[in-house]
Amino acid sequence: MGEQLLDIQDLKVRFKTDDGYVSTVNGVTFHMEEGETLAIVGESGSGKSVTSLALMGILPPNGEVYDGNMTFEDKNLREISKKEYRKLRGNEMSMIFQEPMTALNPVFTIGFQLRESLMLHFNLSKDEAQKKGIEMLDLVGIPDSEKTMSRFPHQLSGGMRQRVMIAMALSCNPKLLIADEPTTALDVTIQSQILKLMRDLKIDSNTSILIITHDLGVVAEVADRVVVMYAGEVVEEAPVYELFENPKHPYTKGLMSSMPKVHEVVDDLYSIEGTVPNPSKMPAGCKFHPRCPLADEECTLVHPDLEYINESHAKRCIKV
Amino acid sequence: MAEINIENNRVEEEIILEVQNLKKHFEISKGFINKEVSTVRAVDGVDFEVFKGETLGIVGESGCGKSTTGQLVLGLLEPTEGKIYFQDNEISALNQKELRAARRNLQVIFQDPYSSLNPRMTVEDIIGEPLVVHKLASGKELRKKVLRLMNLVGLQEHQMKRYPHEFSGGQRQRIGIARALALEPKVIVCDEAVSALDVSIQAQILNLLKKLQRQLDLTYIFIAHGLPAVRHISNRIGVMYLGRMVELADRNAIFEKPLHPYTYALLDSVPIPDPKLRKESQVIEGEIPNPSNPPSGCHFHPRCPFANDVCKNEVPEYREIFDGHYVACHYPLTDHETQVISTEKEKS
Amino acid sequence: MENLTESMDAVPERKESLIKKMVYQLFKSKTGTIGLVIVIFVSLVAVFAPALAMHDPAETDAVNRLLPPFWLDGGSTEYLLGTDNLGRDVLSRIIYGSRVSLLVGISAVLLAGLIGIIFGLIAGYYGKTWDFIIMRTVDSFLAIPNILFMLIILAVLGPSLVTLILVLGGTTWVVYARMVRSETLSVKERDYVRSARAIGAKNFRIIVKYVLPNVISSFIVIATLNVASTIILEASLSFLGLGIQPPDVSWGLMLSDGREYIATSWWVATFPGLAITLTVLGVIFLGDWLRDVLDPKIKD
Amino acid sequence: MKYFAQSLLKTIPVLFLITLIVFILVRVTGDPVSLMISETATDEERKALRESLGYNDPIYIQYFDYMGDLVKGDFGDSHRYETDALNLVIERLPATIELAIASMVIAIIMSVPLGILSAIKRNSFLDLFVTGGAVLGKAMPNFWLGIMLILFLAVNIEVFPVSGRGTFLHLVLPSIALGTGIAAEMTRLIRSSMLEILGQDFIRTARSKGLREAMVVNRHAFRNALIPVVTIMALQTSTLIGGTLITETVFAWPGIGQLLIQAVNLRDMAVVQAAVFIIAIFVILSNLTADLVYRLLDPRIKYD
Amino acid sequence: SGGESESEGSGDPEENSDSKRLVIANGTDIVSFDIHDHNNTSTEAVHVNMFNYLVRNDAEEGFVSDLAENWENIDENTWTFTLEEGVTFHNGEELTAEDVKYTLERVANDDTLLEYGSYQQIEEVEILNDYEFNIHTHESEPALLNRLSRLGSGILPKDYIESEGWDVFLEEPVGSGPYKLKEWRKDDQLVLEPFEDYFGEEPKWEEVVFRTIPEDSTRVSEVLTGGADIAVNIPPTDIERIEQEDGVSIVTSPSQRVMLFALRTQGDYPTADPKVREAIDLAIDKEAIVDSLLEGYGTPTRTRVTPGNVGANEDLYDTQVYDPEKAKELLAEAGYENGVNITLSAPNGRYLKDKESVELMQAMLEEVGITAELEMLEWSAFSTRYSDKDFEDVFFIAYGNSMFDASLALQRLTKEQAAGETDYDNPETEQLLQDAMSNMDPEERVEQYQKAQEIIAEDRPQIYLYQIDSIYGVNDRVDFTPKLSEMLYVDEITLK
Ligand SMILES: Nc1ncnc2c1ncn2[C@@H]1O[C@H](COP(=O)(O)OP(=O)(O)OP(=O)(O)O)[C@@H](O)[C@H]1O
Ligand SMILES: Nc1ncnc2c1ncn2[C@@H]1O[C@H](COP(=O)(O)OP(=O)(O)OP(=O)(O)O)[C@@H](O)[C@H]1O
Ligand SMILES: [Mg+2]
Ligand SMILES: [Mg+2]
Ligand code: NI
Repeated sequence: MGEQLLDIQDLKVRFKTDDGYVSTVNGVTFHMEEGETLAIVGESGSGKSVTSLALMGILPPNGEVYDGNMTFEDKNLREISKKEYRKLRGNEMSMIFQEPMTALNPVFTIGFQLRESLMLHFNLSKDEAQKKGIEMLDLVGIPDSEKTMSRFPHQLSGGMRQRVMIAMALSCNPKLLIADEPTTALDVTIQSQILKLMRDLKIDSNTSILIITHDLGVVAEVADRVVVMYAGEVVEEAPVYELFENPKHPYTKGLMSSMPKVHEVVDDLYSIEGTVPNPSKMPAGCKFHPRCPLADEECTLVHPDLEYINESHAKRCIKV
Repeated sequence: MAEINIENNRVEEEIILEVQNLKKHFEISKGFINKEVSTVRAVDGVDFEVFKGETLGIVGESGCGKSTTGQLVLGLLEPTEGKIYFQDNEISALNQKELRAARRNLQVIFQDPYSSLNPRMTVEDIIGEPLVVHKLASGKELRKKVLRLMNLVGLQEHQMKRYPHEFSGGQRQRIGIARALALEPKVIVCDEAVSALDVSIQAQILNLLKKLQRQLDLTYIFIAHGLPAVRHISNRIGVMYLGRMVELADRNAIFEKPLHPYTYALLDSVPIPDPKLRKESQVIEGEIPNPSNPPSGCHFHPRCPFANDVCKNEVPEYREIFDGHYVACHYPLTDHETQVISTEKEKS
Repeated sequence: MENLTESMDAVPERKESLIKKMVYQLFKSKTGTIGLVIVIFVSLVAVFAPALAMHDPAETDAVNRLLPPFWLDGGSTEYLLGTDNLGRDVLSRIIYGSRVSLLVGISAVLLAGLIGIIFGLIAGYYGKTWDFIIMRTVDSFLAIPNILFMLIILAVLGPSLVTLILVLGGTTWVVYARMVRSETLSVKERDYVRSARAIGAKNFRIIVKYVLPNVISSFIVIATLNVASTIILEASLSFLGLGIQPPDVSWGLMLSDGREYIATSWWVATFPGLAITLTVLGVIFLGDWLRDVLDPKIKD
Repeated sequence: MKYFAQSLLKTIPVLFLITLIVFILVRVTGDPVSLMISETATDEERKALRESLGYNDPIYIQYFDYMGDLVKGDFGDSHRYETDALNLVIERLPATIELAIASMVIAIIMSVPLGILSAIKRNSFLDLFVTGGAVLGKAMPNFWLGIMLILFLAVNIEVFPVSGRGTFLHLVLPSIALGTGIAAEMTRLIRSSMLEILGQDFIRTARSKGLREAMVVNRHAFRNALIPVVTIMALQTSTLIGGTLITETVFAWPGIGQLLIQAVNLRDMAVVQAAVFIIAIFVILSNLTADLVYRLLDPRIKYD
Repeated sequence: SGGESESEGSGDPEENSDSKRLVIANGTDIVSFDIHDHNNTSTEAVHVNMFNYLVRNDAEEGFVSDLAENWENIDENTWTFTLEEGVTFHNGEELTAEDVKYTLERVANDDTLLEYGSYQQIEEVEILNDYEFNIHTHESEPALLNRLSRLGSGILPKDYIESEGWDVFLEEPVGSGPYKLKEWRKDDQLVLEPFEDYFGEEPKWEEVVFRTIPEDSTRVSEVLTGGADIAVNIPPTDIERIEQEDGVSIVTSPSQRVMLFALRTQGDYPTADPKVREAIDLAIDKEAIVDSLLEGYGTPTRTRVTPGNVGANEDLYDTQVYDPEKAKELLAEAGYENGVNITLSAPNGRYLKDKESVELMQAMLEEVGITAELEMLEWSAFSTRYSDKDFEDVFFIAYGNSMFDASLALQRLTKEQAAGETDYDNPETEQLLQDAMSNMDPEERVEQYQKAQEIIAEDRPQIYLYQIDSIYGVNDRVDFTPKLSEMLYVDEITLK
């Protein structure tokens, strides 16, 4: 793997709500290298999307990063100007979203939306952008790319739209591609098409990919390294083989064993009891302790730090 | 490949529900003057039977007609053609009143725990509603029964007066299950009952469903697109493609020896949560065609690696190839071919 | 893994009832509080008008005509907000006017709502021919501006309080019918309605227990706002001479009568105008707040 | 275009119902004979006049007669002007349409920027100010606003003419008076529509491309936000035309509104019927147009 | 206001002071050009500039010639007239006795015309030659000249109408007056231009515009800004505003309009008791109403025949009976010690301050123990009830008098016409009225009418309240003296 591309240290994000500030990301730390695929897994609401939005600098108006550092290449993302940030977005780093149905603007053609960022970041003329757009569509395997340029999003199927999103995200050769649950809304056969596409792209263009998902299958399929999040924190980080072989954190373990396996039948699945805590009522101490089989008194008092058990494997638990 | 747990999957074969040549076509009229009607063949000739006490899983990609089949079975939709027998009564022949009575035995749990509960009713009212509608209980009696149901699915007494929005997704799904159980039905259709839940909660609900089945001798029709979950809970599995049942067999047979190329592709597409088994899988090309304009012959032929002209022109017959293993394919995968593909997978 | 009951410990502590939620939301929303305070204030004024008013609203005083409010030259504390062209006390008339204005606004909306909800539910739930007949009727009513409707009907029946309410209600129901129908169409497709059918509930029960309660909140919001519109509409009818007739008094009537004095004795029309504005403001704020309270998606 | 034809077809029962509603309304209104005849006329003379006007027939016969004429495009004669009622109405139509369109334009000019601003500056002082202004605009009956506008802008500072129809300047005050209420409604609508759209995924996509915020708002959000606004705007046509009844009186604007009020007052039924019918057609047409615009704005809806 | 070419509207009232364009703001548009089929004073006020009467009734000078050079009453039922020669219509045709015959016989015979009632007395117009004719009446008709000098007395062009038809005439009216129609945009403005071949004095204005501005305050604003030279019907409230503005002023004149109550004198209405009727009269302080609501622009009266009319009883004018104490006593005498309820019907929005007046009077009645339940009716509803004679105890109405003669004013109290309305039946009054109706001796006739008025003032089938003044806002650049008849002879309006 290559140079360090991204470094996130102790990122904290909060939202201003009617009840005051609610902190939903509470110290997320990870880094990425060039050409690497990093997966973030975790349950719904654990702060995966918010982390990625914070990284892109497009948090909703009521959200703000209030602590921590984000360094992209050599730029401190918390200090650069809005304009500089805008130049990064869609250019150096770009993003695709979970819902291909809603992530495209329904009133503009695919072509318009594809051309937009090309014309913006590369100062291309409309014709040049059009050409480049068609190229991109070919690249992501859309048949009839020329015609597709003049279609509207609703005229395409979900898988097609997701390809368009990918084409759009890749059109400016970004160094970092963030994919927030890119396949969750898709059928399995289509999902495997898209995952294959992403794998191929990585090989072809050496783009770093940050993939966010809650499906461990997807993680196993594409990731080099994995970050596991729970309740706004990173609870474990490890290379993919190591994580699946030797999960440390009880949550990771629970997650692994509560997934029904295709090729294995058990009578009862393991299940993590309870539910994810509400961000405005986080438990004290270790946030996982109410659901943790190993938890004892200490866990309710001490909030564990993320500690490295070897150079690439970290966990946030005092019991293992 | 992991061990296969071959246990007694086949249950005592008493047919509780039978579906014959079931069809449901939705007419979408477009014009007003020139009535131009396009027909969505949501369910297009499906046959299967359900045995008492088993779980029949139905899988297939979005829009293939799984939910429609479920609703037809429940009598919530009128079939366009075909017959449904529940304990030897033909459901579609029942009048409104009889149908309402028959529903005591047929219940449903929906996918979306958010939209399947009336936001304006308390948990107590929701769970008690079936009993009230059928005048089975009232007053204290009702309360007691509701409480029992709540305990059965793991809800607590103090939650009785709450509204659905005050619960998490998993808890809501439990409420839905309790409501379905209230009438002590024989058959429950679970339409994507766990698809919307978080990974860790999904396991809780699957376990609960299994437990209840054992306790109450229930029969499930379990509709889902998540294959692992289906395998976990089903005894037999049917695979649907574009309104038709393409394969139906014992779950192990489906997973170990799929006969239909689509079933194979479907299984092959499921990402395996084990990086060591990372595969250079054979991605099947193409998207699911539009059900209002399905391909001729075998619906799967445009995406099928083995298709030829016969597939293009002739609709394959749905037949029983082995004992209890049905398939609709002109060229079902022989052991040899399955072998070929499997070895490829093993190699990678 | 049989310890299902224990696994439910993480039940979020939530508000117990709608009332608590209302109060809670109320204190969260400043405008909601303002709105509620205004509406309650105006309602109290209306209810206790006889006790609050210093004068009989119809009592004329030829000597003290067009007296300005007390803080201006020539004003008198006897008539705090001045007097009108017949020497009647503006404040007392505003106080009494609140009764008619609110009565007309609220009853007309209730009437229209009742008709609209019934027809909207029928059209939306049963569809087909019902839908066609009802919706074409709605379209026809919508194509005729309602003030025109009222103009014609009131010209015939003569404008009394009751006819005014009947006419306002009888012509504005279409708005609710339309809204209720479209809401019904979407609610009808929800899974909870399907499951109600699955448990064998009859149509009537489904409409009353499942569809109606889920449609009613949008209705309440729109209805609240329409109370405001109705108060204003009554003023417009007064302008056309078809509003409330003396000796009854409403804000609309005062505003319309007072328009002749805008240039010379501004207070005659300005204060009832302010009363309308204030009430409308309160009602709109209240409506926005109700929208939040009644929306089950907005949690506390 | 089939869709359009279909909508047009749907309006046939609507128009039919409208004639029925208006007919019933107008006929229950009592007969205009006493207003048409000299005060000293005898009972026999009245009877004869009634007879000759056909008011003695059963009501359904009257309706059939009326429909029969109507199909031929004959709404009957105005008894006030003693000329064809439909012509009278059509003569006035341009004035009213002019006023209605100008008011709509004013409403749009006022509401679009304000609505957008208060949405993107949500909960700011500006937002509060705009919302307050919108409430005020809604709370002001338009006759009142009209009179105030005349007092301040025509009498006190003499910028605009007081009343009447003629030059462009004549149009300004009445259309402000009429447009403000609509603008208030629309401002709130655009605000909430914008707020909803700004929370959509594709806005996030647009931002993630590095577009300037102005571009995100004006290009990506506004176009989508307009879609619901257009429909509501069309529904407002009816309110707008209703408003002309009053505005035209205040500003001595010679449109259908004034004609109608007089026709109602004089029980000039033929004119009332013709005017209501024409207004209804106008409202229906504008709704159809809105539908068309809606379809243009929203490619998701197919034409066929 | 007006057409595209003008630049007015934004100017001060003093500007464009010597323009030969006169703009008059009316409250209502003219009804029609069918001069016989309207009974609307403000319509006639416009018509008088386009059509000529045979004679004009000038309040001061009596009857003066217009089209008729001279006239004579030759016997009880016959009048002879001589026309001016060389009078032409706007279309160039000459006006002759044929036209007079056509015009008068039309309105005298067609009972569907609104003015039929006032002309039906004419039996025939007998043409002697082009310029001479006789008018025969059915019975002796002392007020014939009054009839011929009022609403609907204009002379129409026979040939034009007969060849073109009424439809064309209504669109393109032709008269013989000093001004002809240039343009009529309904409910907007009616523009007249001078008729060069006018037989009388040359028209003074290059253009005369009658604008229709229904809303009072708008009309006031127009005259304040110079958008109109003359605005009619100024609400009394605005008088001060206009007076204070430089360049505009208020001009007033008494009018023919008298506000009154009509009461049921028979049946089981409380008002059938003369004491109750008197109490009502005594309870109302007309002076106060005039002073407050009308800012003094009105005159209390006890008769409908006000000065300027033939047969006026000036003793009953500018006076009132007001005595609430006595009213109470009368009520007690009538057996209503604890008060009495009556229904008072009134039109709303028809007359100057009608609603306010009634509200005020209701309050006054309440003072003496008469509870009046108000029934305010929109005009057409009111007028339907009125012509159906369908009111309860009392209704409120204003009567004008276009004939300037007591006969029209008192006609409604003859037994025949009062039936069903006031049911007034006093044989003495009846006799006086019937006699006067056909009495060709002017002096005796006047005496009869005056006597009748005295009796009526005591009997109170109608309680006269006050006569209201016409109030005009006038730009100082013009000289305008309003007429009792409210006619707007534009050539009598001059530039200063
Ligand atoms: N605009 C917002 N205002 C307030 N809270 C927010 C906002 N956006 C997100 N949150 C909260 O932040 C938390 C984390 O949300 P996030 O979307 O990052 O979860 P996620 O891990 O992406 O879940 P999912 O798998 O469902 O996408 C959630 O509790 C959510 O409610
Ligand atoms: N009421 C309806 N009217 C018209 N078409 C319908 C209707 N209901 C379903 N369909 C169509 O029928 C087909 C089958 O739908 P169905 O909901 O049964 O699919 P499904 O297999 O349950 O898909 P999913 O996994 O997305 O739930 C789809 O193409 C759908 O669009
Ligand atoms: Mg997310
Ligand atoms: Mg489904
Ligand atoms: Ni002008």
